[in-house]
Amino acid sequence: MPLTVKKQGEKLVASIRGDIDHHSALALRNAIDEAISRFRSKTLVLDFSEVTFMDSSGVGLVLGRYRNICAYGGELELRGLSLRHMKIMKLSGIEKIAKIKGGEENVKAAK
Amino acid sequence: MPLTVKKQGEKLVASIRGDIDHHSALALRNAIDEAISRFRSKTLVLDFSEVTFMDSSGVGLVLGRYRNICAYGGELELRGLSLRHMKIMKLSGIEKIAKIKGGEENVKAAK
Amino acid sequence: MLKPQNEMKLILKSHSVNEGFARVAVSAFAAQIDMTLEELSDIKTAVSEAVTNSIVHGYGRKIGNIYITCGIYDNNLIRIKIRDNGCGIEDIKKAMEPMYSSLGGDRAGLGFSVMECFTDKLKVYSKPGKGTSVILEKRVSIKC
Amino acid sequence: MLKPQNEMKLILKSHSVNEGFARVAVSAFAAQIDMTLEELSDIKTAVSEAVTNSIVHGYGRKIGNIYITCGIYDNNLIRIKIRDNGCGIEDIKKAMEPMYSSLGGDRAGLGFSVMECFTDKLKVYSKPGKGTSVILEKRVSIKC
Ligand SMILES: Nc1ncnc2c1ncn2[C@@H]1O[C@H](COP(=O)(O)OP(=O)(O)O)[C@@H](O)[C@H]1O
Ligand SMILES: Nc1ncnc2c1ncn2[C@@H]1O[C@H](COP(=O)(O)OP(=O)(O)O)[C@@H](O)[C@H]1O
Repeated sequence: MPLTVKKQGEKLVASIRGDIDHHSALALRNAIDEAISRFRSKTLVLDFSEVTFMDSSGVGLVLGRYRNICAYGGELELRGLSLRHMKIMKLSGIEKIAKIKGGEENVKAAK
Repeated sequence: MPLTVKKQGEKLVASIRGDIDHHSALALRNAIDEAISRFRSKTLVLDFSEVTFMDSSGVGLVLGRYRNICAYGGELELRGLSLRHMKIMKLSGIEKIAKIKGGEENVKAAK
Repeated sequence: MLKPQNEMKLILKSHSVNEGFARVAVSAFAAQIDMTLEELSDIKTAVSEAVTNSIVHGYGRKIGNIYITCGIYDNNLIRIKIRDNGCGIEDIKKAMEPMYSSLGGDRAGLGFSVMECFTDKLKVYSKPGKGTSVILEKRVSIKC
Repeated sequence: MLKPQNEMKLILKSHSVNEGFARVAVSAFAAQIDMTLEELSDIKTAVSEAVTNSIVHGYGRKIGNIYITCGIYDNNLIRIKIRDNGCGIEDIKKAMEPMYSSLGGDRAGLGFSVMECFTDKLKVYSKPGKGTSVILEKRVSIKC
């Protein structure tokens, strides 16, 4: 599974690797949701620094996890988004609901 | 041009980079032949260590250069062939006419 | 439209595993033009959206064929057509609105927005019950 | 032959620049099966030979279509068909002899030898004036 999940203090950090498309998103969704209900952290961090490709299925993945963590009264934070992936995320206005940190250093995603 | 040519003592060393197929072989052939008639070295060395793909067009390229250098009374040496590229070369019995040196260290060519 | 300098056609099944293959194949073909990595990623992303739509919306639970044509034209123009014989779109204008999706779940409704964002021209033809064609055009710069 | 689990068809023009594209496309599709890098290179090499033959011998100075079908079957069998509507082969047996080439220049006459060397099965069908089909089969191992 191209996903690593670990607790970092109070935060649950899910680091995604490889391509995010509709095909890969299903397994990612299931694994992240499973971790959310197991750890019940206040904050879910999704780390995109190892993501090599992402289309709008990545936005759906994030919005779905946001709805899920909201049910627990939690918060969402996005890390390691490349400029290109940021541009796609912003089409959904996600910056209004999630904290977004750094990320321009993601060189894998061809900017 | 994915080719570097330089004199190394008495030898003319032509280092090939990238994919060798029928499409790329034409430009490689012209460039190597041009160097052969310019430098008129006794020994032509073809270095394959930066070759990422090769099919039988690579064998044709070598045989053609062998015929060409023979006209000058010269010799042919092959360097940096991966095991896979060696296997293709050997289908032509090239080892009977050219000196072949090392090459197992070429990891780019997926063995 | 003039004759392309080079053109390829690709037919694949609407298995979701082919989404990755479709974008790799199209970008490997388009890469004949010496464009920037960023432009190549734009093409990959737009193709991924269109192919995913044929799989998810066009065919849904059925498996059908997806027809992709990619042509390279003068002045670095790349033109890609993605066609399915799926369910088609009733109201194209509504379908193309940002954040509109006819499916719940994790569809963000941004497929068409992404296609528009990363290409120079987007055309959508569709007939309910017949299928959908998406045409993407992008003029790339010569890499420096 | 049973139905493939997944299959793609590719149509391309016999421009030599498409040799690289053809092998990348086929190997990207075949890579759905989790094989070794070496097996993937075997497939690339064999496809490159067959496509080059259609370009160089089948069509020569003309530009025609090359039709590639790649299917993935049970038990990790990959089957690739490369077809052209080119000049065809008069004597297939002679054509398949190692080091035989009907062209001078830099053709080594090893295309069919390489295809045989890197696949498990090679079949050639041809009709002079009609065209040639080459079928390559390879059973790959699951990568460990
Ligand atoms: N190929 C297609 N076949 C049928 N309907 C489609 C197709 N492509 C798009 N649609 C319709 O257009 C809507 C919007 O598409 P899009 O912007 O890509 O968002 P999403 O895929 O997230 O739903 C889809 O929800 C669907 O109703
Ligand atoms: N697709 C084809 N159409 C017509 N002739 C072909 C085709 N493929 C192979 N041949 C014939 O078979 C011969 C041997 O092919 P091959 O072993 O690949 O060697 P080479 O391509 O180096 O000539 C060719 O020289 C040609 O005469």
